[in-house]
Amino acid sequence: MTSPGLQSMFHALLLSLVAGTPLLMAAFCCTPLKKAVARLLPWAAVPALLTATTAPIDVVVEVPWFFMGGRMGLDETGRIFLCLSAFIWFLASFSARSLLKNDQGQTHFFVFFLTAMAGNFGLILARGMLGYYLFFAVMSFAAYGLVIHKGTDEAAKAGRLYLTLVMIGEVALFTALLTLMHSTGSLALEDMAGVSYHPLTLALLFIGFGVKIGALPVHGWMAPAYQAAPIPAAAVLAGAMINAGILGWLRFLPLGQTSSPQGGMLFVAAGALAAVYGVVIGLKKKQAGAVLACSSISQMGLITVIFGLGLLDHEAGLQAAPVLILYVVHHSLAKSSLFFGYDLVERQGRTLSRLQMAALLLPALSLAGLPFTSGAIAKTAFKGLAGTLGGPWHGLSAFFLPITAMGTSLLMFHFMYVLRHSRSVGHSGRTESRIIFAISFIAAAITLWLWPAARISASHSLAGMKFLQALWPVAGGCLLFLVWRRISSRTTVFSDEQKKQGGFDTILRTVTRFLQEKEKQNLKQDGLVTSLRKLVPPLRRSEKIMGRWKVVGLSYLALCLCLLFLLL
Amino acid sequence: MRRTRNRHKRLDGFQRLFLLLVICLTALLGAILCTIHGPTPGLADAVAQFQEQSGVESPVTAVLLNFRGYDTLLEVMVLLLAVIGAWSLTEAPFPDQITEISPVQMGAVRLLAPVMCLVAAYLVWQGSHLAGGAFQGGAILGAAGVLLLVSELPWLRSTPVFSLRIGLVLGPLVFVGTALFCLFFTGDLLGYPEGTAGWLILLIETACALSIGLTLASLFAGGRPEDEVVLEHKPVDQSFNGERS
Amino acid sequence: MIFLHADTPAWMLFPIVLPLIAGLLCFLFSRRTFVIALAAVLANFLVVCLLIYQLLVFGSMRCHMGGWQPPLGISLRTDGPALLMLLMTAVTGLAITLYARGYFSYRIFDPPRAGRHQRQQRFFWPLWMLLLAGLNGLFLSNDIFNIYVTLELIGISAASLAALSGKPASQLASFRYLLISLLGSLTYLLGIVFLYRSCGVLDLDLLQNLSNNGPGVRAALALMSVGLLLKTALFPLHFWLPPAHANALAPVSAILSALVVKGSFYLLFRFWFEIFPSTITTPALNFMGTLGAAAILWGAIQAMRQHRLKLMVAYSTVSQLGYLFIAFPLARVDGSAQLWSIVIFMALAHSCAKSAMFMVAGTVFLHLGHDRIKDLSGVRATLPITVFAYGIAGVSLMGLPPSGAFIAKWMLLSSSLASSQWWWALVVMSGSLLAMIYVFRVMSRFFVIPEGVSFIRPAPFSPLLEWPALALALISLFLGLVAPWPLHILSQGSTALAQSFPGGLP
Amino acid sequence: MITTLLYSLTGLILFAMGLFTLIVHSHPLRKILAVNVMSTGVFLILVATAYTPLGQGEIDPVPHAMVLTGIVVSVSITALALILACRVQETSNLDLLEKSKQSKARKESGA
Amino acid sequence: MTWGQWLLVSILLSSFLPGIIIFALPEEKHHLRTILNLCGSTLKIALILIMDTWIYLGHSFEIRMVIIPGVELLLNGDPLSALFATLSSVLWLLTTVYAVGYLEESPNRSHFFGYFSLCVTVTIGIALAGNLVTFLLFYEMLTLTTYPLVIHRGTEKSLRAGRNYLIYAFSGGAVFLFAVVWLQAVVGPTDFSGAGFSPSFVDTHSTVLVLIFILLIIGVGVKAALVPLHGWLPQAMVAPAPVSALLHAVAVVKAGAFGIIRIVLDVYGAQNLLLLGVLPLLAGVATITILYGSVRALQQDGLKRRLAFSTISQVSYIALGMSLVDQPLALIGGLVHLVHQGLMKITLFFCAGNLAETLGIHRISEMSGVARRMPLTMAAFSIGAFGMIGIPPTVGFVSKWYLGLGGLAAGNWWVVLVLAVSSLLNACYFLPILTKAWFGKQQGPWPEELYVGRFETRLMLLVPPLVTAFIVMAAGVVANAQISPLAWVRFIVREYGL
Repeated sequence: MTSPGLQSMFHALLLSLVAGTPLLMAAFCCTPLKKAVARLLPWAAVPALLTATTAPIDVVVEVPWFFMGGRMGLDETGRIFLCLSAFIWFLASFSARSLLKNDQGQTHFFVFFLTAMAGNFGLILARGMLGYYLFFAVMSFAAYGLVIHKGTDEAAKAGRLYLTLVMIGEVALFTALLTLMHSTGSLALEDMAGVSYHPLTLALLFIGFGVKIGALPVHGWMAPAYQAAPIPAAAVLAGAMINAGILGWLRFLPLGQTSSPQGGMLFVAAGALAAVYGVVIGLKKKQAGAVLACSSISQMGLITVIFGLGLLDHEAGLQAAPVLILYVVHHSLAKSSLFFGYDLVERQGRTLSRLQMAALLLPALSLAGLPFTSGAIAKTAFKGLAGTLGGPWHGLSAFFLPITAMGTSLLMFHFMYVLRHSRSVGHSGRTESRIIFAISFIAAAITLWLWPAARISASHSLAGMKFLQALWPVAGGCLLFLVWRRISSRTTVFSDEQKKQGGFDTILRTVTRFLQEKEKQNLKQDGLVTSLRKLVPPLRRSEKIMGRWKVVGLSYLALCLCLLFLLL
Repeated sequence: MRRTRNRHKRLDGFQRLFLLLVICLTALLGAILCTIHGPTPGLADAVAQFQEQSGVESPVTAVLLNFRGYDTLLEVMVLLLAVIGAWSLTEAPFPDQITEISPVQMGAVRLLAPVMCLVAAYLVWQGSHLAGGAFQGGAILGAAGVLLLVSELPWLRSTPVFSLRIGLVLGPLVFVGTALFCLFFTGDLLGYPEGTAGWLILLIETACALSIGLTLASLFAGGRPEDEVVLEHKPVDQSFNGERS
Repeated sequence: MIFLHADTPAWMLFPIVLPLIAGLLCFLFSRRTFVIALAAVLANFLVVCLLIYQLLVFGSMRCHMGGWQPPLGISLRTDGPALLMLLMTAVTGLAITLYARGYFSYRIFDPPRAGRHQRQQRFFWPLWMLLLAGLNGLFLSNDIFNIYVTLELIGISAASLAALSGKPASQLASFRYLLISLLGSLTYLLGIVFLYRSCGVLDLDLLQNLSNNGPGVRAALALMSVGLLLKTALFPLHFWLPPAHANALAPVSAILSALVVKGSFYLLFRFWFEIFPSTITTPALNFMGTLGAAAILWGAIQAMRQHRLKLMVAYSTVSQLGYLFIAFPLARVDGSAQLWSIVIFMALAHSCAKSAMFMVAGTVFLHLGHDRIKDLSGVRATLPITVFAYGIAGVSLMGLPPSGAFIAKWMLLSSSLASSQWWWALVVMSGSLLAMIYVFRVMSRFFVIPEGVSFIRPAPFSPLLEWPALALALISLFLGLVAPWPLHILSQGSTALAQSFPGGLP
Repeated sequence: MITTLLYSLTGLILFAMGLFTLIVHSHPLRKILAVNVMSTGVFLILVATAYTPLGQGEIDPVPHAMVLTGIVVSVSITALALILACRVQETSNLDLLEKSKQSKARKESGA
Repeated sequence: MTWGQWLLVSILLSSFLPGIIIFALPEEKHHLRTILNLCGSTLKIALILIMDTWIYLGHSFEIRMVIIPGVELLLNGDPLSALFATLSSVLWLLTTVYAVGYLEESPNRSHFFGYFSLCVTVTIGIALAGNLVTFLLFYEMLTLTTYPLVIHRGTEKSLRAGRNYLIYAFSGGAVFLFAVVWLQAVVGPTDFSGAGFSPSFVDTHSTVLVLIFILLIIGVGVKAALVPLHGWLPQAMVAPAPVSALLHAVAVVKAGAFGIIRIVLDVYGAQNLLLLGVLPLLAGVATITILYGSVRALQQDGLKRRLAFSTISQVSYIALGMSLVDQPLALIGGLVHLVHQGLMKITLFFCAGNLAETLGIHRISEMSGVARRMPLTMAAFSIGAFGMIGIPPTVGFVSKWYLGLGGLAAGNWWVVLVLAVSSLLNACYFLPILTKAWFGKQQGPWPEELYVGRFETRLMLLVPPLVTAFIVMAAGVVANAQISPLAWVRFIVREYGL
């Protein structure tokens, strides 16, 4: 009889360890044990990896006392996300450890790093609304420490922007959760199924999680933040934390169980716009991190489109969900691999060797859907989805996807170009960096091919026509890039993007400064008291007059007469 | 001088207003006074009824010292208070040198003072059946004292302060003492035991007359005797004496 | 031979006779005056306690002077209000006596002015004892002319006391005070004439029973009221009070503010609501209320702008007296019982608080040599008990709970709101607020830490200078908590009152 | 009856005169005198009250006693007030009392 | 007297007696004073916990003392008073420890601690007050006992602040008194019964009752710093940090908020208020205050001033919750915020005090990089600030969550909007402080480095904020547990039958 209890206890322990380990380690950073923590950093992600691979699915552990009713558990989606995130965090930890070996603010960084990690793992395991929100917030705010770590002006500015948008996202999310809770009356994520969403709730959810993935109106933080953060941090931002946004959508708007045509349209429109916009602004960036960020915006736009399609109706939802996950896995691995490559460049202190260049090109073009890459598989799946929806959505696959693929390849070539021309100083830990890059490269290259769920799409992507269809946008992108380079070598494109970046930020500061000026003026005035002071001399005079005998006599007489009259 | 006087006669606006109000008030009160008629019984009958038991024949004295003796007790206190107040305020003005007194004045004083004392005694005695009594007698005594003071006769001044104080306090003290004595015997303050009323009243009247005379004279002197306040600590400077300047 | 038993009415003579004799003795002997006075005050206190016991057990009593029944004789009587006033006088008087001892002995050791201070002490005691006798006589008296005599007794001794400090300003003020008090007495006497003409009796009980409300009685009431108002210093006639109270010696100020003005007010109130209730009219009540309201505001505003502590406290008296009059217009609704409790409570609380405050002012004056409000800094460190007493007395003046004044204000407010005369309530509230301002204007100065002085050791002060003030302040503060007792006393012995508390008090 | 009234009204008028002087004139001595006049007025009315035509021509002694008491009181206060006025005049110039031209002029004329 | 009444009395005496003794103690005996203080506060917590237990078990405590008909002193231990009393006593202990550290070597300490103890006695009195009269009594005494603390520094500036504080507080008190008397004249005794007066009065006296309600809210709103009655609070910042902590978290502002709760729940009762239709008014005032306070906070450079305006804004959450009194969820949010706001704000003020006392930092512009010098303090500060913004898992989130749910349940979308906007504004004025402190670079030497030692500051200054910060975090994390503020508030709401 005790065995189920024991089992569930063990289960709960395991699940708690996933987020608990990094959190505990973060706590230990504040103690003299910080050296040990620094050494053990990569192992923080190991429980998560273990859990993701071994823990049973769909067992929900209730922790009623925890934060208004905690629930945690692992489902299929969660397992994939956890696996993916843990892997990327694991790699990034190694990278960070070696990168920051001699850094002054090492401990600082690790605290935030570990906390963000805990948040990221925790939210994947969360099975309650508030739990998700809690870990999401923890992750978001901890990531601020990563963004700002370098301490440069750019980092500060990026951090401010990031924080502002995170805050907006948090508030939007908070509001959305309130409305959800109000309409469902339950905190469990399972109960989201079949809810009819208020459009406002949808919009709030879009914004709330959209901040994390750089959805269009709230994307501004991504480029500066990716650029400003140390590269391992950027890698997890782009590879792991970004997925929290997608997972959020999946959790709160479970595909296949809910539908909202209007919402779907909103998501599709915003995603499509972002997919193009990301490329356009990406081409203006001259820093590798920023370019990758814009690529993320663009790629996430595509994922948003997939999600939007899934929201259109239940059928579509059921089909879209696997595609979405496929795409997410593909993007994360590819993007992190790119970042680790970028890291390698930075650390080598010189340009890449050909081999390295080629290796880096693979994940880059994988994003554009180059045949034989995971990108091709993902894109095929996407097209398949669009195809099944039929009608107007068919045009999407025929027209829109190639265009974005072309754009992405253009952007990726631009990335390679920027990477080649970037000046780097060189850091320690080249060997580690190489190994990490290699691992990530391999992961990006083969995961989808080995993944059972992607098998159909994988085989489809190898079909002849598909092959060609996937190839021409890449080629087109390459051509376009060459043409564009020609033109832009004469006219400097990198003009005044700095100013625009801080636009929102500037407004905020101006308003604050204006308010503070007013406050200073307020403080100077002390009107009431001075005006009351003026009353004193007349009062004194009148009291003196009151004391004169004749006034006394008059009042005496008046009093006599009055009382006489009144009493008679 | 004439002009100023004229100016004084003219009333300014305030005074006119004031005059008007005063006239109004007087008229009003007068009118009310006129309306109060009808039987105003007063207490004449009551007094007459108990005259027998009061121990004196004069109704006024009966009221003063028997029926409303308590009032009189307090009134004596008021007089004493006036002296204490006067003494607390200032020292009696003391001329620097004794001026010569004309022999006529001296002679008159020598003649008048004993006579006045005699008259006072008579008035006190007479108080029991006719108009008169302690106050009248005291007033005469006081006048005698004033006469002596004006004549700069030294005896009043050279009287030891303590005996002067005894003289001042004697009347009130006897009055209070008698009252308490009566309280002890009859249970009423100033409730004279049967048959003793006349004598006790006379005792009170005599003592009071003495004190009242002394009081009036002291008030006339305008302040305390020089050595009234005995310094326990000698002042460093003369601000005590300089107070009057 | 008569022995005094617990139920003998003659006990009520002692509060008058004892101080009287003490006053005579104090005048007669120049040494040990304090001992005499203290003995008298203590005995007075004990007798008053006994009288209260008597009242509670045997009810209201009459004591006929010389055994002559009214209308011929004078009678004294004890009832709830009178005994409470007596108690107030006894308690405050005891504290003031002790304080005065400390005050004079401190001053006498001040060599340059020792002579003056010795004189002040020499005459303070007899004057104070006679004043006490007069006050007790006033509260107990049941004869309208006898009241006149006691008023004079009080007036003369008070004026003499006010002039005692010897400063020109105080003498001037005292002169004015004397004249005003004389004018008041004469007006009162004129009223008596009218009354005697109309009714032919002087005893209050008889007058009450006659319930004559002819024009003569009305005029008499008006005249007597004006006379008493002059002595009470109600608003337009208040001008003499601040200088007289502020320039007197501190114990004297305490006596004048705490006790003397209460005497005439007590009479006024008694005449209006007990003796001649059939003559009073609503407009007249409202008129009195209006004057009271004006006094509250005017006094408080003037107090706010004063530069000297004692003047501030004196103006505060002007303001506080207004509260007593605001109760008048509420008589229409509540009857006199509620009214009595309001004014008696207010008077009790005020007299304790105000005498405490004047004592504080005196102590501060002795300590610093001045009482300019803006230079009072640092006193907190040197005279902590005094400052504490000031604060508590201030609380009571402001009518904050649980002070007795709060209970009074509460009753005022509830009466005025229950009778929908909310404007009186507004005045009361604003009066409290203004009181807050003037009380704390000084308080904050006490708290200022003077430049460059980090810590000052308390001055070696006589405890008699500090503790009586604190004791009185505490009494005024906790009066509210023991409110049932005074109310119980108040409800005894007066028929009008007994009717208004049909079930008795819990 | 008429006599009583006559006396009474006279007393009232005396009272009024005294009152007027007390308020209008500022010299302390005048004030003291004015108060004395006032009290005389009151006593006059009181004495007039003692005459009771209905009481078989008897004179009510109580008002007499009252007047007597009143007189004594008035004497005491007058004395005290005079001494006080002297003190005030000694210690401070009369200006303190009231700063009206009248009083100055009066002082001059008095001197 | 029963043991329960003795318990109530001894709860009051456990701080009153130490206070009185401290007044009498000579200035130099600081050890004895500290021991007295700590013993008193520990004892008080113990007693209050005993009371809490019994209340939870359904026991009720009451002392009644009739002064005059209509004026009764009534001490009453019900769940709501237990909530406030527990909060105050726990925070008092911490504040005492903090104050001992803060005022080391400064003059007039016996005075300070004397009033300090009295102040807490009075606060507990407010908590235990069983009717409006008793509440008024302690409410006015609170002003008196805090005033010496506000002007404790004795400077001109503090005097001015004290004067304004008094004027505001006593005006409020006067209005309150007026309203209480009036209310009693209309509906009779005003015991905190849990249901309010009989609804029949609503039919007969509706206008008057509305007016009285407004007056009552004005009366307590002064202390609760509702706009436009908030003017005193930012000025009172001149007081020493423990006093600010006391004003903002333990006593004064809380007393005002608690008064609002009492008036709404116990004096009027939800049902009557709905009938009278005055709740939107309260909601409007609360909303304006929340937003206004936040905007003004944004304007401040002085750290404590910013915190003060933040208090103004935060305390109105309680009023907001009360304005939705018919919604149990909103009620929970409002009530629990009473505790939560106290915890968060006291943490912030402790930290601000530490900065001022250790490094002489008074302005936000001076805070650049201060977290490297004082990491623990700033960590505590950050937790407090996150709580204010409402970031999970701090307690601030819990309050906002329930408030928002209550608002939605009442069909009031704007409540959520207000919460959202206020959260954003809170973030706007707190996050820059945090980023500056943690990630900014130290610019030049600290204004006035007063303490250099083994820890970042004196231990007695360091421990209290850490403890409160821990509670801020922990009370949020275990919000759903058996013992947490939230649980107790749910118990209260159950008791009120909602």
